[in-house]
Amino acid sequence: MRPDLQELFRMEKLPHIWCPGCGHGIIMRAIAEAIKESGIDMDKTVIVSGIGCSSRAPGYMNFDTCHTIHGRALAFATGIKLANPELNVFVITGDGDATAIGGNHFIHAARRNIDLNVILFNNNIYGMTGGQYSPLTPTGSKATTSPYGNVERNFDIPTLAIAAGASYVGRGTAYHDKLLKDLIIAGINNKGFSLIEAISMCPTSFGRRNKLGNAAKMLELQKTAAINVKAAQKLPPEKLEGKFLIGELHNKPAPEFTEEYDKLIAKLRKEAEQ
Amino acid sequence: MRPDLQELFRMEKLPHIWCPGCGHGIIMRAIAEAIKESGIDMDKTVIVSGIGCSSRAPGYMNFDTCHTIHGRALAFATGIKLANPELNVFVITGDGDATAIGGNHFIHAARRNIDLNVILFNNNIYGMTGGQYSPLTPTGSKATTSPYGNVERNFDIPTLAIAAGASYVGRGTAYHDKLLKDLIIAGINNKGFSLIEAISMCPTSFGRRNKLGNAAKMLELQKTAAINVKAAQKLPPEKLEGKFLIGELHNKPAPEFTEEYDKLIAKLRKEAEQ
Amino acid sequence: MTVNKARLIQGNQACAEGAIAAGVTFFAGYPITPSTEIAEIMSEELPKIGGKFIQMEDEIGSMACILGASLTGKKVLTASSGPGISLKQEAIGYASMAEIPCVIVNVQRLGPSTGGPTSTAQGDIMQARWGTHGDHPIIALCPATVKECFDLTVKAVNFAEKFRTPVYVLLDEIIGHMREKVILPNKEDIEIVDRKRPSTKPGDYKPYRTDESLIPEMADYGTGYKWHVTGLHHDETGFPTTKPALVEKLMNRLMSKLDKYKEEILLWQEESTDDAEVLIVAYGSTARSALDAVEKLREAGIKVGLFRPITIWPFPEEALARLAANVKGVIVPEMNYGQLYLEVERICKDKCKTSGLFKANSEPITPDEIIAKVREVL
Amino acid sequence: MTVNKARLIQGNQACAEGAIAAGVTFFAGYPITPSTEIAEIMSEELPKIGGKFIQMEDEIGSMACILGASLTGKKVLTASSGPGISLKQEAIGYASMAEIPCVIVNVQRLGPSTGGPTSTAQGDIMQARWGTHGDHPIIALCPATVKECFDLTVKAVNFAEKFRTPVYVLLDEIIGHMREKVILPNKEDIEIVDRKRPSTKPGDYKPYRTDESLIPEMADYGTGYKWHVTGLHHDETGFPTTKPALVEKLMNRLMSKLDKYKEEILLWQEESTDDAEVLIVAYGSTARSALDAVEKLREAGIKVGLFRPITIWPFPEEALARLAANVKGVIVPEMNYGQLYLEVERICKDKCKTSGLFKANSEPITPDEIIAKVREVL
Amino acid sequence: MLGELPLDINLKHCKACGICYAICPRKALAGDKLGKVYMSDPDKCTKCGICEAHCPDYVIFVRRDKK
Amino acid sequence: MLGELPLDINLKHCKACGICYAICPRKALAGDKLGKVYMSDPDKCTKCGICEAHCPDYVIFVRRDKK
Amino acid sequence: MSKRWEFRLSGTGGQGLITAGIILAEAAVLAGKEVVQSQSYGPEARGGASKAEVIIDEKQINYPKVVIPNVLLAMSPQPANKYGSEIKENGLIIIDSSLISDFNNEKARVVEIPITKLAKEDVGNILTANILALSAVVGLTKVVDFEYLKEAVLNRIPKGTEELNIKAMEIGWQWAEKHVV
Amino acid sequence: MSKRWEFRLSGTGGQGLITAGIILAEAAVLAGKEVVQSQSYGPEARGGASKAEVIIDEKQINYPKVVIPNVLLAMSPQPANKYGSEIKENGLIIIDSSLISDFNNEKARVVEIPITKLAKEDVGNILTANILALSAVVGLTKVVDFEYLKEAVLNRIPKGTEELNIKAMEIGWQWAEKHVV
Ligand SMILES: Cc1ncc(C[n+]2csc(CCOP(=O)(O)OP(=O)(O)O)c2C)c(N)n1
Ligand SMILES: Cc1ncc(C[n+]2csc(CCOP(=O)(O)OP(=O)(O)O)c2C)c(N)n1
Ligand code: SF4
Ligand code: SF4
Ligand code: SF4
Ligand code: SF4
Ligand code: SF4
Ligand code: SF4
Ligand SMILES: [Mg+2]
Ligand SMILES: [Mg+2]
Repeated sequence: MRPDLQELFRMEKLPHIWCPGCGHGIIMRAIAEAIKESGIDMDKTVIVSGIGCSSRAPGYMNFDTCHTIHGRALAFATGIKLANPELNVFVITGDGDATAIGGNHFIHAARRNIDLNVILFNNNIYGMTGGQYSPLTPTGSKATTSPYGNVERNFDIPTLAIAAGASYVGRGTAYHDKLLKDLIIAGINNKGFSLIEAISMCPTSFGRRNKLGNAAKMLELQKTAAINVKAAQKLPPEKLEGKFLIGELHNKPAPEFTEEYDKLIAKLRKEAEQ
Repeated sequence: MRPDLQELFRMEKLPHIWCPGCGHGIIMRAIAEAIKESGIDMDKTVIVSGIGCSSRAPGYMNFDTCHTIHGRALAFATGIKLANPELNVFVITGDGDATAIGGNHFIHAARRNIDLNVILFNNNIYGMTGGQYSPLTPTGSKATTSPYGNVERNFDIPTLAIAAGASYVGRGTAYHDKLLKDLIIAGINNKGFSLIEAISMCPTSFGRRNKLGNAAKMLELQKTAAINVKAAQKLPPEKLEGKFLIGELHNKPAPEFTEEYDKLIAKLRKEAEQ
Repeated sequence: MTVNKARLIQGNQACAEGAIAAGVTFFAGYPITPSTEIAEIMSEELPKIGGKFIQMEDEIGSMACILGASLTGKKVLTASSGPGISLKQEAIGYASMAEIPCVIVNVQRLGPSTGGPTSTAQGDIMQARWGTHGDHPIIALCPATVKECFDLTVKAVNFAEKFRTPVYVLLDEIIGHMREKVILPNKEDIEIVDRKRPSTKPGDYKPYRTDESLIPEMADYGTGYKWHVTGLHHDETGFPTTKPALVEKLMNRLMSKLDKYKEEILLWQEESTDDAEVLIVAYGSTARSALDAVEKLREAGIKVGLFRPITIWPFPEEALARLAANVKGVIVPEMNYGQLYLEVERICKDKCKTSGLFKANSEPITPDEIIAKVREVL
Repeated sequence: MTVNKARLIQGNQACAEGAIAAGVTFFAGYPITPSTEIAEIMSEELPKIGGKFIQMEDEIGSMACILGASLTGKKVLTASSGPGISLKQEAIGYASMAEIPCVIVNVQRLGPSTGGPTSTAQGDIMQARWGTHGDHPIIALCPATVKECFDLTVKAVNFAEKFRTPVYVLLDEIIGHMREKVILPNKEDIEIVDRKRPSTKPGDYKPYRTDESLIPEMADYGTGYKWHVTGLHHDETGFPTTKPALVEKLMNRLMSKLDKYKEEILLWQEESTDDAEVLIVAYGSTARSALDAVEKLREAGIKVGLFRPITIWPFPEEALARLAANVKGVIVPEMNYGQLYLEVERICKDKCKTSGLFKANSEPITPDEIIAKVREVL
Repeated sequence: MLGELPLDINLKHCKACGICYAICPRKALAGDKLGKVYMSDPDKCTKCGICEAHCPDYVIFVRRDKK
Repeated sequence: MLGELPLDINLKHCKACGICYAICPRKALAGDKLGKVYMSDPDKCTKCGICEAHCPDYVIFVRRDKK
Repeated sequence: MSKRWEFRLSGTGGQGLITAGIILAEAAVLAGKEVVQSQSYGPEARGGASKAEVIIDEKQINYPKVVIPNVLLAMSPQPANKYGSEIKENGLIIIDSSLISDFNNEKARVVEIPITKLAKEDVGNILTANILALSAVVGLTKVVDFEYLKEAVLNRIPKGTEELNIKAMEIGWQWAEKHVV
Repeated sequence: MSKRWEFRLSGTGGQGLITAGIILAEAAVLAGKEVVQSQSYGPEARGGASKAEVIIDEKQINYPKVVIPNVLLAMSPQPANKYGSEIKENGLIIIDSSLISDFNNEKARVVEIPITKLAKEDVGNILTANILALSAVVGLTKVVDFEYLKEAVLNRIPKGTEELNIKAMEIGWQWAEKHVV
């Protein structure tokens, strides 16, 4: 590993438990790079996760880290940030953790526009439990609980986040690691709820069952199916079929929850003094 | 009460427990009218609710009714509808019940586009527990838990429902009772998840504390602040300030969950026969 | 009568097959180790027979979902493990209160909290009884073999339907995940119980009126009975009441309805208890170690017996008390820090010495450990 | 020393004031009758002192939120009632496992399920002990007066901080909603306990290493210690392990750490027990009826005493056993179907007769009912 | 001659909220000293039904059959 | 002359996923019989860093300091 | 043995009886007595009947609920009927005779005061009815000194309404004096 | 007393040892014996070491876990080291000598078979290594007849691979015969 990144990791914990070719490792690295590059104080940075393969990431990262319970990372993070708004709070979560069991905290954290940097590792599956479909598993895909193909529809999570109130939303992939890093940095700089959907891959539980080839093939797929929003704007709709957008999808500053709360405290203080 | 509506009510349970001037009674009546007018089979109609003042409605309505636990009405309703797709399933819920504790089931039922008719009684407050702010309480409003004015931002619930996957979304008010009824009928006719936000009023716990006057005044407010989407399209943005939209906000048919599931069953049956 | 072939199947699979054999056609769940196989099998099998599988957004939704389905007349199942079971507690209480038949399989893993997802344990025994707020009826069954996973899931469904109560099947990870040779019964040989449907016409139907059976008749939603279900205290008509006398009437019935059927509900196994001087009380996979210990100790001439509660809740108190009166001591080996032990102590304390052998570190209690404990106590 | 003025305040208000007096600066909650006043007061008071109040989207989020806040070094509180407490169970188990200080007020209403939102009850006693899956440490305190609501909330915060465990304050609706004359202590007279902060530098810090105190030192997030918290079994460093020996080491410490401080944690009141022939064991508002009964019976020359556990969990077993050895019978009046009674029976069964007086219909147990029961038993 | 009134009023259920007489476009309704509805001016009533639709307690029914 | 290689490879951590040698635009990498990475053609390497960025296990580090 | 006073103040939601109960309890606190106050919640609290209970004693109050009241105040017909029978032998019932007619009770002494009418007409504000009634209750029972009641009232009421409320108290007190036996 | 056979089949994730364990257990079922099979889950199950255990007996099996195996199959170095010491006195250890070198054990008899190499070179498909190994295990122990093993294998494997697997079985069996003492 690049020497200057090593202080961001708990090097002695590596190699991580993830399977060969799991996209999560690539994304975790992008997060570390973004934190490094953003220049925020590492001693004042907290990383929170739920439960899942992705949610194991904080254990490898050299910060105050909290591996909570399934789906509740954002609620823990809300407590941390509100209790001490000085802290930079990151949330690492999976598609299951964030959008299935954790869906409610997701929309509410977005609504409050609380200053959290959420990186959602989307591998379209519950990896940790061996490959059940998630709310982000595409319709028709196979999973251990959709042996005949998934009959449910899937969320588009940026759309949902924007509708719920997130002020910054972007999407990167494990393949587009530089873009991913830049989006995370932009999220850090956004004072408010930032969601970065990071398209990952789970060769073990999603790729194999859906005949998508090995890890390298899945990465290749990200390359070919993704299209940058800016490029997409110039293309006719038919060229976008089967593609998904990456890049900055939404950037609309809005009042941030902990700042608003601090304003209230200041106001009451002032009133009390008078 | 109009004689022809009486069979839709459990007349002996009236008057209901709601406060004088509570908007919920007006909305419940609109639902009854819509059911009546739609001509659906009353014996095959189920009304499910969570907990809250609004969620008491099913107890007054002459159907198979289920007053469940707080926030879970949609999950119960999902079970009812999936287990027996023949049934017409209505969900009556409050802004707290549907969008606070029940927010996750809300977005997931919308995502699945399961054929439920959801009428969300939005009085911008937790009425039942005496007036705490809800996710639909406007920023700045007073509630017993926001004595200095609500510092949180509120959802726009139709936007959220659309983003989550609802195929039909409309908004009416207690004042615009005919529109409300028509929207509910349109929702019934939509094969999929239909959300009708019904703006109600809680003079007891919201109106009084926010100095909005009595029930009649609050109803008047709905009249003046609402603007029909169709009319709004013709108006310049500055004319829309401080207004909210009513009418049909979204109508985009999509595959319905229980139908898709039944197709799977049919396919497996066919395969087994071969 | 045809005899089924011997098969090698997993405990979790036997649960799933038992449920289907008992008539379950609706499953809602959310994956969690070590219970996930049950959901996976249901997702594959149910649509084949026209049944429904749904993976809900979480365990709360799963529990609520099966209750909704049960109201339409379907037999329903969910399965989970510790963290998920904790989340289901509010809805389980609703099922107790509204008397909605349902079966919950808990494949126990080592807690507390996330704990050890693939480690075996018997740490949710007391939670099964007391997890939800307020007093409520509950049944919990505890298989010790793969075959029993099948049989007791069938029984659980039958109990749920007959007594209109939630029923737990409490596996431990060992039982859930191990494969064992089993010969499953023929369809014709499986007793199937259906809930009592209304004997009156819709107009006369009072959904919570009961005769001396104490179990009200239940109409399927959509059949014209138009009844009301609530988790509030309610009278015979199903509508809310706060009148103390009516609340008391409801609660007394709920809290005594299972008593009436004790003989049917309380299941247990006794091995070598006749002349036993020491009694081992064990259940689930631990009972297998205990049985091994009993056999070995008997070979060594030591008079020890096994009492295996199969129904854990309600606990077969009288049966144990009867045996306890004739032994010097009772030993309770459990993969927890002493849960059922409290119940055993309560029952036996005035009759004999009681002691526990507790281990909750992800490893099973071995026969040798039990043997050593027996020798220590003797 | 100034003496505070007598005031008329509600039990719920006393809880809120006690929390603030103990140093709580963070509250997350979700409204539910009959606990809501606590949230309402916190929403008004906390921002005035620079503290934070947040109304979360549900009870699960509320519980998770206070745990997050506690990790930053704040003293934290949440409050709820039955249905909400059931929902919090998974996160409470996490707090036990990760040893995150927090206080949960449960203003008990009549269950099960939605039950009777404004009816009084003591039906969540066993849930407080067993609600979450797996074995775990817990403390539960049970006030009987408005003044005690204040005092015991202070104690609860102190216990949580000192022992790094979730602590319940279990009110019943009567205690929570009634107003009573109280004289609250002065700030200077209130003992305040803070959690042990690290005595080592960040590099040497092992977050779950303990000395003989059994309580690990806890660093505030954001102070450079960079430690890891998990609900999985973990070793001294805080990182996950599945090694049986390490799992056992962790669990043994967790399950015994409160034992070490029994003398400090176990609180109870004895009234007229010296020469008592019958002992009433009662807690919460029921203990007030019991006290009244004792006074009246004593006037009538009947030798009856009261044992009031203030700490319900862990239960003051030895203190009760000592008393039980000298009486003819123990009577347990509770507003439930016999919950703490099971514990009392377990403790006393070999010492004296035990019997219960159970009532859970929304009305309190009256002194006369207790008197009648005593006469029946005598 | 109650039978002749354009509205049927189930006064027992009236909670005196005041909506109907505030909303009646013709001012045909009014509140009594307890705030409960009464027809202050039956002749003005056009049977528009607005009061009926907006009474939260289903107190009012416009007799559409006969005058 | 390992020290001279353009890449630093921590083979102990390599899980043989095959990403790096599939993604290398210059085909400078390859997999051994167990699938673990090795530099099959060090001279082709342009030090673009693509392999480094996409190795999920942080096995590879491009020595940017020296040639 | 010290006397245990049990008061039940009943009426309709909105008549301010909960406030009256709290004020009575606070007056007792000011007077140095032991006191417990409670009230009805639930469906009753919304719209329908409303009830506040106050127990006052010289010594510690154990059982915190009213067993059977010595004093019942009934400010509307429904609670008058509901609670009228629950009264101590020789207890006291005060009814608002402007709203309740035909009230009889055999066990207790019944004092009729046209509370609402007095508040409306003599005080000039119907909202003071609760204070007027409370003053009458205290005047008839002398459970606390008038001064304590006055202080308690002034502590609770909105600023600017002092005069009105004092007037209400005085009228209530005078009516009570008329009936003191 | 009937003999209780305890097998531990160990290797690396992906080598198909869980399947081998299930097949062995199913062969025992076909042979009319009692059998319990279990396997490791958890972090071990992902990528790292993998382990299947089978207990076969003539009579009812109570304790369902391997206490100390009579037979250990080790198909990669890590589990060979990890489990090598846990073996019955005079037990049997079969190691894949194409992947493991320098393996010694004092308590048990060690049989070295170049399993992976044989599968790759002689059978022509490395994926048959587990079946080849299993066949050797059965050949060495004779815990069930070869016919039952064959039937069990054919029941489990994907269609079209019958021939390959039969070949693997035969090679495994032959190697075992060589070592039968
Ligand atoms: C309450 C609860 N329910 C279920 C689980 C089981 N569980 C653990 S991780 C997980 C899904 C993880 O999926 P995702 O968040 O997408 O992460 P991934 O493993 O795919 O990275 C589930 C269902 C749990 N631990 N707790
Ligand atoms: C699990 C749980 N949490 C909290 C409550 C308390 N509670 C009952 S209704 C309600 C809010 C209702 O608000 P809303 O859904 O908007 O309905 P409204 O009363 O305003 O019509 C709350 C918080 C509960 N009953 N159960
Ligand atoms: S199961 Fe999937 S998500 Fe989990 S570590 Fe393996 S590849 Fe990654
Ligand atoms: S509290 Fe509000 S919502 Fe509830 S019944 Fe009264 S007015 Fe309606
Ligand atoms: S029907 Fe129309 S006009 Fe007549 S009273 Fe009602 S609102 Fe007024
Ligand atoms: S709207 Fe209905 S309840 Fe309100 S005053 Fe009119 S009739 Fe009465
Ligand atoms: S640095 Fe670039 S060229 Fe060199 S090996 Fe890596 S990917 Fe290939
Ligand atoms: S990408 Fe990394 S882990 Fe994968 S083969 Fe290359 S070096 Fe090994
Ligand atoms: Mg995932
Ligand atoms: Mg509301």
